[in-house]
Amino acid sequence: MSTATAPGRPPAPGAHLARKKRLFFPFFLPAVALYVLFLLVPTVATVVLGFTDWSGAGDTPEFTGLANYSELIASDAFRYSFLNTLLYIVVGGVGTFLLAFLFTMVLREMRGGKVVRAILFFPNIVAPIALGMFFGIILVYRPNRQGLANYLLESVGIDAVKFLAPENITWVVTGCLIWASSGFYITILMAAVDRIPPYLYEDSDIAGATPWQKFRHVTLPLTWDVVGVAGVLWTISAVKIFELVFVLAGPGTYSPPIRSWTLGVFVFDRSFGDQGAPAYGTACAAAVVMILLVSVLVVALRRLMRRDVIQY
Amino acid sequence: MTTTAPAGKRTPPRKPKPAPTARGLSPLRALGMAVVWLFTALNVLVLYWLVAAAFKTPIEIFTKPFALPRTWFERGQPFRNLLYAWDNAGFGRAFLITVVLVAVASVVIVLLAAPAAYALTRLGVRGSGGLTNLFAIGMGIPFQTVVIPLFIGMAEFDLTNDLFGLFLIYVALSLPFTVFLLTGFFRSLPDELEEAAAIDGASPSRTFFTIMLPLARGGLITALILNAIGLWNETLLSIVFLNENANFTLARALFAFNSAASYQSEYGGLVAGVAIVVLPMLVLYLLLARRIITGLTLGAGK
Amino acid sequence: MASVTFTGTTRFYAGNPVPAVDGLDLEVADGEFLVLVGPSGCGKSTTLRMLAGLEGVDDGTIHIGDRDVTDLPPKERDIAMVFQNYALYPHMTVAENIGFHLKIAKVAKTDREAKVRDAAELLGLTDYLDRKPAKLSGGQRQRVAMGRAIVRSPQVFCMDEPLSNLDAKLRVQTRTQIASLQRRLGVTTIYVTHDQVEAMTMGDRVAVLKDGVLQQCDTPIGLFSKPANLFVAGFIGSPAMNLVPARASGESAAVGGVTVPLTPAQRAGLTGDDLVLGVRPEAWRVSGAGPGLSAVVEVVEELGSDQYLYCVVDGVVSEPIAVRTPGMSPWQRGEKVVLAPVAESLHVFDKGTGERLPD
Amino acid sequence: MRSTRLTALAAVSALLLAACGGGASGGGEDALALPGKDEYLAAPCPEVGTKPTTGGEFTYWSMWTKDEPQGQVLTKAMNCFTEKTGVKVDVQWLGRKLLTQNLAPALNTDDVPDLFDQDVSQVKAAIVAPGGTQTVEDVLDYKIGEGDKTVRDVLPRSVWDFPANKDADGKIFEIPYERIGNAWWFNKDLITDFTAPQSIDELFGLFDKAKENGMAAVSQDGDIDFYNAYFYTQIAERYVGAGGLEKAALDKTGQAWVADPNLAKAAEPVERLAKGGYLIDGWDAAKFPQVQQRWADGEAAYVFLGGWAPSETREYLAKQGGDKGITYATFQFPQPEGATHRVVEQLPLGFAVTKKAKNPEAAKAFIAYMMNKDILSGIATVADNLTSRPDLPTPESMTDIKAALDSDAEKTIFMDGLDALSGGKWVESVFYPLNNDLLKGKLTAQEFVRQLAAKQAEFWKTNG
Repeated sequence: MSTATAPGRPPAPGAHLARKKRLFFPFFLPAVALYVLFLLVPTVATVVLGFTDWSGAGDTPEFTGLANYSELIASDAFRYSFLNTLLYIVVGGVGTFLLAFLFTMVLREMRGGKVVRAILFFPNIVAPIALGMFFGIILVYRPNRQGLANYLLESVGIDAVKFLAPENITWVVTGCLIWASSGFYITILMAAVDRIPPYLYEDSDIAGATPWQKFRHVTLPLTWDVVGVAGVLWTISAVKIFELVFVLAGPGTYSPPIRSWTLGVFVFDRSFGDQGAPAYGTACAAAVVMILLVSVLVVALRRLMRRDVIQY
Repeated sequence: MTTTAPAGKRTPPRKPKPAPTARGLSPLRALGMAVVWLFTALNVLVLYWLVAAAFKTPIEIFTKPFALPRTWFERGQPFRNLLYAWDNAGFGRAFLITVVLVAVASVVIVLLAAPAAYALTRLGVRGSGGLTNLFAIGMGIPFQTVVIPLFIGMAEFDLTNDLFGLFLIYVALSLPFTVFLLTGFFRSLPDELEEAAAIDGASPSRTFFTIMLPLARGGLITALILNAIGLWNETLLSIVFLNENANFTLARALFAFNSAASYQSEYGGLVAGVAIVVLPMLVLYLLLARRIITGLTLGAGK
Repeated sequence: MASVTFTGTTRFYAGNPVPAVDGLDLEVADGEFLVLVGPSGCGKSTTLRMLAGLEGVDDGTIHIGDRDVTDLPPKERDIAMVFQNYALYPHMTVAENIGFHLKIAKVAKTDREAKVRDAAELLGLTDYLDRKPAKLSGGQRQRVAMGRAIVRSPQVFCMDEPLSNLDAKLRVQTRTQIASLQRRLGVTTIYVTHDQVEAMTMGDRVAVLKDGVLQQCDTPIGLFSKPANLFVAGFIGSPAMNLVPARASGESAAVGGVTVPLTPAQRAGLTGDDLVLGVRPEAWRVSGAGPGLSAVVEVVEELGSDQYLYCVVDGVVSEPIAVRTPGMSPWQRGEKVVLAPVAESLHVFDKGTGERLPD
Repeated sequence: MRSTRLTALAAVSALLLAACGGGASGGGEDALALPGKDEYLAAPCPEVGTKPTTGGEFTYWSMWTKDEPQGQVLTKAMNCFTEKTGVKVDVQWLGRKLLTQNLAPALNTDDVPDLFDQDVSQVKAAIVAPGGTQTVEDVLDYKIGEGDKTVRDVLPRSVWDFPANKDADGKIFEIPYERIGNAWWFNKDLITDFTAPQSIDELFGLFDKAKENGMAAVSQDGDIDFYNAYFYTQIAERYVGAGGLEKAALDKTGQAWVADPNLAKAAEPVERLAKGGYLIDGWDAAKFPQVQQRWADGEAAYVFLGGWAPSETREYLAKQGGDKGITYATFQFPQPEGATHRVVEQLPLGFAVTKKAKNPEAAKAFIAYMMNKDILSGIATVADNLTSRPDLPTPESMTDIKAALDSDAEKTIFMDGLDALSGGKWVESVFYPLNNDLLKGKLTAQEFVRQLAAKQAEFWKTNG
């Protein structure tokens, strides 16, 4: 096609690049158009709607300034939602990563490690709603007809636990979250660990490093960047936890008690959830809080995790 | 000095001795091993429970969680729970809808995301980095944030309670992750092939379709699979955007079935419903575990 | 300091019925520099890793001094290892890298710093102590790896091809540095390489391995002048020794019109009539005519100081015969020549067993 | 294969829809079914009184699922309606959350059903308040297919004419087809020497006796907030009368709760219930409906539930695969000491028509048809519940509740309609959390009302 150029010589790079650049818009526009239309514009709309009072159903939004936000601050439901979300992000995150770290120490040199990893990973491809229903059944407390969890506890002589009692539910959900998501983070971290040259571990063996020292001096510093990315991923996904809590903590038909709510449940409840007319304005305000929370956490995390880039 | 060992003198041990380093069990390692095995065993157990319970009566589910299912088999109705869920939760139709919706949406997502990712990484356009970050930010926006304006907006165009509307939303909301994932793949491709194609006189678009796309095949397939999994499990949007049973996706149907089945004490059916949603993913996973795992880690590691 | 003794040491790898190292018997004297050499897959690295404790030992024992270390973890063996890739920790500075083992061993900080400084000085790394490995040249990295080994003052150095990542010039330079450093420190050293030049130039003694079996262990001169078998004969020396099949008849052996006498001992050692004559390139006499193998010069390599001729001898050997002649000799490509071996430099091997026949 | 009862069970809806009246033979489930179910479903369709003049179709979003008894009755009604009028019904079985998950969002669109159903108080909060319905007062004058009888002729005024059933214009928005009352339930086979309690003390006497007999006294699905609320509201209503609780809840200062000492007094029996260990072990870690199932299994003596108790528990027992049944019996909360009001709670479930309905006429005609005795009786015979027509037969287990509902006592909506206040947010943030704590014994009666007062004042400040 580039007949103008002599054989054996590349076309002038400028010309080629310019032709390539002409592809940019046809290639980029469809995706970015959808992205802006369906994600950015609605996000802005949500921010705007957060300043209004609106119950939908033909009603028109009415500007109320910060009223929604002061309502949120005063609302117990919101307070629980916010604190629980924070709890799931922080405690669930710490638990998940501790577990993942513990696993990296062992899985690296374990036979059958790949199979184990695959098994641990599996819950991640199960719909959260199915997980929630499933946990709801296995965590049943019912003397003489216990769910699987209590059945196991009782069969080893431990008293059954009221997992689903409201005062326990946040911790149970945290546990379930850790169970369900640790496989994913184990996999990510293990992939990073696998990239660490084995001779570094051999050298630490010769130095006589304990597993903890190997983790502390080799694994952690060399996977730090991946840990950072994984932390961001965790934050992003933990902020929107919804189905698992909704189905696990409640009867499934109605919203669960507010004590177990997350921001995701709050937004859902206020917009499409429980009794009463929707409060789209309040829901949008809460959604804005979700964005703020995730932004603040991600920025903080990035700052906290900042280190020199490691070059091999 | 010379030693020539007679052949066959040595018989290999059943398994070679581990290095002395691996032998010492530190408390931490012991703990780690215990947790790993416990965790793994638990996962296997739970999976077994799920599959077994899908064939059990409620009494069996709760009183003999480990026993193999019996009652329904004895009564000649081994698939009773699955049939119940299939009929009463409309899983039959939902299954079909989900398969088609997920398949078409995943393909379209990749078809849109691949050129965009290519444009962002390999066309040398100034500002590409910033635009890539713009897409990356989209991954951090929770669905809950956009669902209300989206719903109102879609309603304007009569696209609520409509599978095409849901399809559009699925495609649009999956783009940030997919574009981001694919930029990683395209960035890792060598320049030489593209240059060689240019020297051979291929037009830039032709280079993209005949050289770069096939090269990025691994990434495209990964993106396809990951989107398929994500959309298969998607619940929130389908709750909001689908009202009629006739349109329900599997996860949506399961959500509706959950409350109905509890009112009706239909634990067998409930577990079977969960199984119907989970098992196809299990099969897919067994077939593609490696690809899924490497894909996810690639996506995350970038 | 201490000696190192392998006794019947054997290593298998999972799924492979052939041992990677088979009944190795080897003794390394205190302070000796021993080079393990052989083609890739011969088991030399495995041997070193068994000594370091990075591999299990399936059979036999390893002693360092009087201590049986066969089942000891690496840290209790008092060894240091230099890896092929140096195994420098990318996130640590040079000083941290060198001091890492001391830190793990809980050496007090001031003590540690002093030792690191000494080692850095010894290796000329003082100016680089705060750098990360990525900012160092290949030679500097190599020295950091050395520094990490010597700072521990171990009883034994294990070096696994430590020069293979350097360019040719630096390799020559560094190899003398390592050798002299070792002589200065006097630490027993086991050095693995696949490069026979390194082996010959550095080692007090060289052990040649093939397929997990020790072929010969001797001084460089011993290996060169009295290779124990055909493998060693072909492996040591460059260009390699020419191996010419011959047939014994009576008190001599004949090949292509050349007859060489056999000693009684050689005759006694023969298992059959077939033998192999080993002739180093410099042990040929080349002439235009006369008794010997008639050959055609196929390639002439002129090095200035030396000249190598590669000559085809039809019907006797399949490979061209390498011949070293003084530089600027008049031989031309395509020229017909006659090759005659120098009798006193001949190596005679039994063809059946491949073993060298006693002189 | 098809001869086993379980096949029948699996294919129950199919069988029933196909009207195979004689169908399955003597299995456990059928033994427990109310007599008359098969006959009802197999019966010929009655004539339609008011035929729609337009529309070949209308859309109905149902609060039931297809397989539930009510779903079966409604399916029969729709099939008959189609058979007699040719009007097709596009039905969506959406379940209890259809209002907020489906209907309320859909009201923003033009894609709305013509007809839907749910209890009056939820519909009012979620759909009527933002103006999503049209009045159905005209349906009162539709004929129902029994001669000249109209809807107004067969439904007593009290069933439809009450404040909670009025929209902004004061017109009614729902025609009830089912009435739900509530009561203490017990199994007559297990509690043989029963005498209805006349005081709170006697009620606890019953509980104590149950405990002595080795049963738990009261079963309670603690994860449903509004189930937990029944105890307090039932007792408090007797002190303050219908509408009294709503009035207290609407007090912006919250002081109403402490000003009237009766409101604290009403909490005392709940405190006693909590602290006396009368509630079944595990009630507070419940996953609905497992605790009511434990009552059905005979682990607890009593359960306080709405009129749906028999249909839900009977289905449970059938699905357990066992063949033991329950002889259902009920009694009302006894009048607490010093209480001056006689109050009965009711919850009408009915049909409403959306404002944007495209086929309102057909939908309304169907509502009227539903009131036909041969159709509506299914609510009693198949679904075990009270119909909105007093003249239809009553399931035996419901007779006491019906008597209470038909008595001249004050009537109020369940929980005095508290759950509709401020779109449900009041109960959610003020009442339910404190009431749950009361029922768990974490609060005394006094603390309960004091905290209610404080919390409520705070609530109305931001939700005014």
